[in-house]
Amino acid sequence: AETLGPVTDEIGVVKITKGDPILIGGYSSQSGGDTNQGIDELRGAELAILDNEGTVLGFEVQLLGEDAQCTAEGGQTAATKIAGNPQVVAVIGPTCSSGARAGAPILWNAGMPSVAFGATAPALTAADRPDGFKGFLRVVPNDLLGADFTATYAFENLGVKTAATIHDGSPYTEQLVRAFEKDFTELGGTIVSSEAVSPTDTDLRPVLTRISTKKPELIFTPVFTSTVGFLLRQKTEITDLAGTQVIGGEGVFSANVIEAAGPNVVGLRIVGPSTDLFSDRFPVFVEAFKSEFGEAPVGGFSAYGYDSMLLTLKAIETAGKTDDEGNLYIGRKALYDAMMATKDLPALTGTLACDEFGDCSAATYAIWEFVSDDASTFAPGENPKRVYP
Amino acid sequence: MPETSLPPPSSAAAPLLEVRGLSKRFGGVAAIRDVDLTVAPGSVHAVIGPNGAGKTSVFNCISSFVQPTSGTIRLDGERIDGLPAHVVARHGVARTYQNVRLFPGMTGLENVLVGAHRTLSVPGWQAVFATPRFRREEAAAREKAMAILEFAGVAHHAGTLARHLAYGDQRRLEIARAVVAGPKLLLLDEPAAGMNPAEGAGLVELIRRIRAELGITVVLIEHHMRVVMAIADRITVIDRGAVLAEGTPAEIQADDSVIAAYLGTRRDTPAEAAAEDASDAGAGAKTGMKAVRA
Amino acid sequence: MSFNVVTSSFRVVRREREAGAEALRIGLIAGVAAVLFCLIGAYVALDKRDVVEGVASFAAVALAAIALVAGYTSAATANRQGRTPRRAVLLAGGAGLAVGACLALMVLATTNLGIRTILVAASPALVRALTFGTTAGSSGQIFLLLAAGFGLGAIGGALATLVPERLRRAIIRGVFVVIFAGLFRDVFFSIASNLPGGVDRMIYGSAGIRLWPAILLFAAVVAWTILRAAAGKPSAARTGGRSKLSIVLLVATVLVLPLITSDFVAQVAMLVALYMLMGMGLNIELGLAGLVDLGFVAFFAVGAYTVALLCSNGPLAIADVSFWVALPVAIVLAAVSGLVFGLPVLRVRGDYLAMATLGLGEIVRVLVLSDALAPVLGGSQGIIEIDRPVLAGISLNTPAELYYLALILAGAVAFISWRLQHARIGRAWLAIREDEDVAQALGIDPVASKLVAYSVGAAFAGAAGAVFAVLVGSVFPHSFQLLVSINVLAILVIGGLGSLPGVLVGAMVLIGLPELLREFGEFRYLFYGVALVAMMHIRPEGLWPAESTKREMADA
Amino acid sequence: MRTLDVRDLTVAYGAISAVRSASFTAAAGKITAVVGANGAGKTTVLNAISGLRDVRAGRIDMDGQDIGALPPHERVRAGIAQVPEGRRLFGRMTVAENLEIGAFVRQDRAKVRQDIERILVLFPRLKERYRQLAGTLSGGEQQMVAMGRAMMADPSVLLLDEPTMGLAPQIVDLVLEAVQAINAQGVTVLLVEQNAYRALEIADQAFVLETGEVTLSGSGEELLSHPRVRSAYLGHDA
Amino acid sequence: MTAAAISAAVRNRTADWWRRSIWVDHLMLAIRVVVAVLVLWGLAGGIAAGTYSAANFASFAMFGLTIGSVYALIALGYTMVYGILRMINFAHGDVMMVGSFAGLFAASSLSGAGLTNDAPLIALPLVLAAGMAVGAAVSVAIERVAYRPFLHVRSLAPLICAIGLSFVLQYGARGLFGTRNRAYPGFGWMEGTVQVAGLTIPIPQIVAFGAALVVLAGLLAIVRLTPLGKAMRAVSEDRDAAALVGIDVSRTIVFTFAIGGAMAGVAGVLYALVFKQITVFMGFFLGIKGFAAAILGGIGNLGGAMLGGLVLGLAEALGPALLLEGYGLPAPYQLKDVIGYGMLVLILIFRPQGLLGERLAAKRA
Ligand SMILES: Nc1ncnc2c1ncn2[C@@H]1O[C@H](COP(=O)(O)OP(=O)(O)OP(=O)(O)O)[C@@H](O)[C@H]1O
Ligand SMILES: Nc1ncnc2c1ncn2[C@@H]1O[C@H](COP(=O)(O)OP(=O)(O)OP(=O)(O)O)[C@@H](O)[C@H]1O
Ligand SMILES: CC(C)C[C@H](N)C(=O)O
Ligand SMILES: [Mg+2]
Ligand SMILES: [Mg+2]
Repeated sequence: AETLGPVTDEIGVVKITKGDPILIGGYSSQSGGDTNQGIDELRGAELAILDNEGTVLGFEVQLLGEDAQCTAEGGQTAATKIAGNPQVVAVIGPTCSSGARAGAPILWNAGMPSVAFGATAPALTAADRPDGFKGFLRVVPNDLLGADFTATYAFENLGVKTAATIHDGSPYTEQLVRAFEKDFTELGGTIVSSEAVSPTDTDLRPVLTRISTKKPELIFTPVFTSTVGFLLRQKTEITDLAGTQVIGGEGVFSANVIEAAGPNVVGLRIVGPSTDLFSDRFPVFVEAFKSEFGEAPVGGFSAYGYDSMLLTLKAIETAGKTDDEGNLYIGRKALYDAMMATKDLPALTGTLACDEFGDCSAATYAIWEFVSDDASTFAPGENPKRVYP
Repeated sequence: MPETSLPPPSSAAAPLLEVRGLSKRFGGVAAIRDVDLTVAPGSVHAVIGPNGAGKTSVFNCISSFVQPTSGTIRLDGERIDGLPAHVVARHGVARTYQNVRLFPGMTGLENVLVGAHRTLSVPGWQAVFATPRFRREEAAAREKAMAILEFAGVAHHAGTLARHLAYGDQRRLEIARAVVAGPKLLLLDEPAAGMNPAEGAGLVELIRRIRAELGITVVLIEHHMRVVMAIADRITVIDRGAVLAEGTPAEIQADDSVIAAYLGTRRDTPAEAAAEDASDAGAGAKTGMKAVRA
Repeated sequence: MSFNVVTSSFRVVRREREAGAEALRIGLIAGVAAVLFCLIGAYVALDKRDVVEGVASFAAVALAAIALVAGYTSAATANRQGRTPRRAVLLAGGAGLAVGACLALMVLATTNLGIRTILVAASPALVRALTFGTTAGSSGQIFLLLAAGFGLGAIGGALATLVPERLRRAIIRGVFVVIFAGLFRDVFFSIASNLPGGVDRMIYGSAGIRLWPAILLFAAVVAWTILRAAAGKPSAARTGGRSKLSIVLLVATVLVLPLITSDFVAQVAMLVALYMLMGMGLNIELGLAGLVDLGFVAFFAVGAYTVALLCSNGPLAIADVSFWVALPVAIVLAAVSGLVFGLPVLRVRGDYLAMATLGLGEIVRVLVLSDALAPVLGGSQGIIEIDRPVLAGISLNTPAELYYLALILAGAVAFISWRLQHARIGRAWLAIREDEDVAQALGIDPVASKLVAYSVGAAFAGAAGAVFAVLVGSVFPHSFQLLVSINVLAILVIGGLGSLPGVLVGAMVLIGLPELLREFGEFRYLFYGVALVAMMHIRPEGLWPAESTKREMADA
Repeated sequence: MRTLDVRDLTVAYGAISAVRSASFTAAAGKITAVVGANGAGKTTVLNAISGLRDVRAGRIDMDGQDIGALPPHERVRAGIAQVPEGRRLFGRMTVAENLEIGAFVRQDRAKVRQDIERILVLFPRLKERYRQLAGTLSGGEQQMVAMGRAMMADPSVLLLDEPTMGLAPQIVDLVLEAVQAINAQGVTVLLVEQNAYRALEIADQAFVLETGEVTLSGSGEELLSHPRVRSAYLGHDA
Repeated sequence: MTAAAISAAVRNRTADWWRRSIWVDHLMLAIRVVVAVLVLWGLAGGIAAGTYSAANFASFAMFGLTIGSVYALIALGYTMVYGILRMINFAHGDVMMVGSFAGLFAASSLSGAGLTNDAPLIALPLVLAAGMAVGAAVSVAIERVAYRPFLHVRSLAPLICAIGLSFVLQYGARGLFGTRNRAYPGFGWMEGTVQVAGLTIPIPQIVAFGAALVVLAGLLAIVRLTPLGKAMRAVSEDRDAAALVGIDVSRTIVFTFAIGGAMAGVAGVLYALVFKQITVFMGFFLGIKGFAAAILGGIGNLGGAMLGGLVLGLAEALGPALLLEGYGLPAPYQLKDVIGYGMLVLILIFRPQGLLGERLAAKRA
């Protein structure tokens, strides 16, 4: 245990001299294939800081964003770099589960909890996770939940009995698709075709043709904006798929998918977080995002970026102690505990509450359906419309 | 340098190189047609003929640079036609090229060491551990290479990149590279091109020594009749892809068809040159000579 | 991109314009560069990071540098054309003014024209950042931009003409050292934190070097440079940076750096060492044998996956052996895969080979990723829970420990390549590279020699992959992108093709730098690209060229 | 008619100077021969004149105009053509195309056709090979094309670097006669030729280059009979 | 000839082959056999599985030709530049991306004026012109920065510079234009489809295919018929010799880059016309495919680039259906690059100079 100023803490204490900023690390994919996602997330986080007037407890907040790409070694290197700065109190990120797998333990070894905004792999918060992941929290929902919800919706509400899936070779989409397949089959449905593409593919018609020979009633594909765009545009060329519905993932919960898919976006359903709060605050968030960064978020993950930062700032508010000279002391364990104790925190994606394994997401799902191909109408609740529940 | 002096070439001995019915077509062009060529061991054999007659093509076939359309080639009685070029080389055929082809980015010494490649045998792993055997072999190879460079008169360029050599030096280096591995048969394609008469004479000397001291049989293509007449034991004349004549230098010089097709009425033959020398004698001290830097 | 690059023996020289026109040209080019710098969003992003704490951000330094360099170059041209120093400085100011004008135009366009629909970074934040405390878009701001441009240009010009040569060198070096110290804050900070008494916090703030230490550092460097020059010692730069001292320093740095700095630096050093390993492998293929290989990453993948399958605790493990057993297996398997790949493609030459190997590399990546092979290789989920190597009962866990492992391997590999290079096989490789037909006519079996090059190169890459797997503790197909092959190629060329120390230097620069610049996230590859171009312009033959290259370049 | 005046020409390859302060004049409408051993720097001199080599010092004047700063292609437009060492043909173009491209800077189409005819008459062998790729020609045939290509530029100064290399004896005569004929039309010729007899015979003036320096100069006849030339370059033991 | 004579001749042949062949030849033979067996097995299996109808295969072929014409257009630009410099321009794909964005901005303003929808025959050429102009300008800038300074240097520096510029263009464009996917506006009736032999073919695909042919013809005309073309061929073979016949080498190279860049611009716009959405990162991968197509056809050969593009496109579209179906692999389309590149490698093994490339004529001895 370490004692500094008024604070004693098991793991350690960070002292922030008056006038210095509070440093929060961030790691996300800012280069390589998942660039959009990573940039969106960190930008979302920046907005959370701005919404807090740039400060917490009267101290300026500074986000040190590092590039973790979407690879294990990228996450490892970025995490090592952040961990090397003892002034960092907490970390948000990363985008990808592979990066989290390598990075989170490194951060936690340095006493830094991390709040992921993109890494959704179930293993990261599984009951039997290794000790290094104790400091890992996430505001993005665990894939297990989303898959189960979607399968149930498809089978029971839409009443489809046959489905095809497409993933794009990323660990995330593949895992999600597999979970969906399992749940859907367990419910009594049949997976007639389970396909994969690559995120750089532009011509999906051959795959769609293959799927069309199996005549599924539904295609479930949690892939990202470009691929969904191509898929929807080219699906119209495959006559046998005319009646097949498409359900996408929250990776395309954005205005951009409307632009990418053009007129064919109408009727696209996606599974995403559900909350009534969402519809109020989200458009405001998108507007702020646009005016700050010149473009709307590309995908659906920017809101998680916002929420990860929000959760962190709230916890700092709880755990931070000042001394007479106005210096700030943050106990690392105290901060971690404060984070894990998050309950009923109204956030962009819903009401956050952390369970004992670090899953903090609102984790209530909904199915949204796009109803207009005008990108400027993007507003959760209107376009896309919430169709279930 | 091994000091083997060979018995004079005898036509009775089994031929070293025996080319029978060699033909090569490039699309519509018949570059060589039914060429026979027999080279006795230890001899210097010249191949002459007009431009485009097919001389270089014959060399190309022998060294497997191109595959003949038909015909057989035997070295020491063994068929070598159609074998991959490196296998032919391992049988003991080395050559130079009409448009000099050195390894331009390597030094003179390195070029020659590559030439010695097939005589070295220590495996690569020994090089890693620099075993005594490796070191011995390497040192010997270097020594040999230096000796050959000296022999060819380009020792002072051992450290120069081949690309940076003057044309004549490139030719000599190419010869050095070809002989260092001690081939049975050396094919020289216009070795005297780009050399002045004095340098040509030096080349003649070099080729004589190659035969005498290294015991290598030489076949050469050449347009400089002085060089040819000075060293060839036998000459084959090729015209339009076919053998026009074959014989000793004297026979060839007297052959009317050869004169008509190739030699013309020229003055570069030794007889003419001798006459020239005579007329020049005493003309050396003409007036008006300006010695800029004597 | 066949190795035997076509060249001309003559140079294409640009005819220099009259000094005034040249100044305008330089000013406009610099202005466009400055505007682009702002409009790609780099200004706002770099404005958050200080070089000198609270005084100058990176963004400001970069913009100022653009104006300064424009002034400097214009003045140098004027100088060469025999203009008076006064005129030269004036022209330099003009060039700077042009830079300022370009920025002013951009500010006006941003505030009045709504160019943001196309150019997303033309934001109010950008204009705000460029204000120096004036109102955004006001005439005051415009005037300030122009004045600052002129002033900086003139200062650059003065530096080029009025300041004596020695002092100029000293000043330039001083500025560079300060920027360097600010840029690599993390490295130096971690070194400083080994010192007692909180020296680290005294020198560095949270984002950059503090003002007084910066001034002291600058003064010290200037004084040192001048004194050294006065003592008549040639600077390291002029002797090519390869004096005995610099080699000793380099070696010492390589050996102790990870110990005295942070885990992060060790981690970066570790990656550098890995890329060195790969670089030396590719050096055998490309640098010596002239085989362009854009699928090199495949061998890296083979090494990594072998170790993963042999040392993992996960469900896909086929054995659970120690790293020391798996390493040689990985190396051998990589070499064998080199053979297998090499066999069919080696009759293919030059660019065709480049494409064929690129194709093979992609094939391997796609296969590893594929659902079809997922039951064996894990597909996109990769293979996880790979054990760290255990040496004498101690598990090598920290980046520093693994770094030494990689370094020892790299050393061994360097030694092997060096020995091979100077043996029969090495010469055969060079000969094939230079002229395959002739090499063959000298008795070299080209296919066999190339195969040896291929499999030795592959073995080295396999070793790198093996270490990579235990370093990260998991392997995913996404780590084996084409980009890795391209990176290794760039390392070779930037370091100096065919040169072993070149591989070291190239890896340090091309892997080390971008890793250290990780915080610039989205701009990292942009800077990386600029650095590639800049380095090739400064040293086309590479940073530490091979002897033979130096010989060739001597006459160019 | 053009005079080529070279003053204090120094050309260096890195640290080594291949040509050192060489001065000579190729008089207008005359044949000037350059004689020298392998490596003396003959090719280097020609390349410096045609612009293929950067010079370290010295002037190259054509009719009093300094052409030393012009890029090579502009020197061609100024009237200089070269038969380069090693022929340097465009191997993947046909003989016809090689000859045509020799006239790249010329506009007079009709005259160009005539010149091609002339060359084909001079080298009948090329007529047979007219549509063959130059890269597949025999060495001697290539040399003929190289000569023809340079002639196609209709130059006023012709630089010949061993134009008879690899040619059969009768063709050598032909080529040298052609050189004389071209010269007779007022073309200034600078001839590097290892066949020193023949070169000096047809040359009006000549000079000797030894390790990069001009050591002797005079008329062709004078050099032909100079003892040093005879022993070092003509192979006489005089 | 009698049967006996024939069999004797065959025996002779075989004996001679045995005499001359070395281990490499044996190995190549083995590879050929293995490949043939694998392909036949796959084909047989695929046909037996009967997943697809003939109409399906016809559609696959059409898909292949469409993406193939995009590859071909990119490959044409690659080949132009390669032809003259013997060096790959790694940034070519990104020039295409930039050209595509230029076209997008032009199209957006035209569509604001209603032109794209009402008069596509006017609008499309204008959009193409914008793409070509910007592509050419960027390409010339690349030449200036990455190639010109190294014309006389024996080094791979230009290659590395081009790689560097590829990053600069990608991430620079990302900074300038943002990361999001951009949709191209529609071009009126050009968005429709036509019925050909029972197939429904979208018009843009026909436009792209036709444009590729037109571009090929134009380039061939330039190279074969103009003095510039002659100069380009000369420069590509020997810069010194080209200069010696009076060709301005660097100007010729600049023109080549300009043309190549314009081709990239065309490719970028037509790509967008067919696939409707573009991003700043699309250039790199399409560029690689274009490079592959150029190599496949025989680099430096314009017709080869075209053929290579189409063959690659067809292989990707048809390959998984034809070859992999028979093996019953999961998600065969994930492996389409394995087919594409695999075919490329195989073709190169058996034709090391590409489909239409000249055998790099062994230099004359
Ligand atoms: N690849 C080829 N394609 C077409 N014709 C060719 C090819 N190679 C050689 N030839 C032709 O074959 C003939 C013989 O050429 P070869 O090089 O053997 O002549 P040579 O006797 O060596 O002549 P020189 O004395 O001029 O060197 C020439 O006419 C040449 O044009
Ligand atoms: N690129 C180069 N780099 C370095 N040295 C060179 C280069 N080119 C030529 N040299 C050297 O310059 C000298 C003169 O060469 P040059 O080619 O001019 O000779 P030359 O008189 O033409 O000889 P030859 O009759 O053999 O053609 C030689 O010593 C040669 O080694
Ligand atoms: C942004 C996504 C690709 C990341 C994904 N959710 C993962 O867990 O890896
Ligand atoms: Mg010949
Ligand atoms: Mg010469």
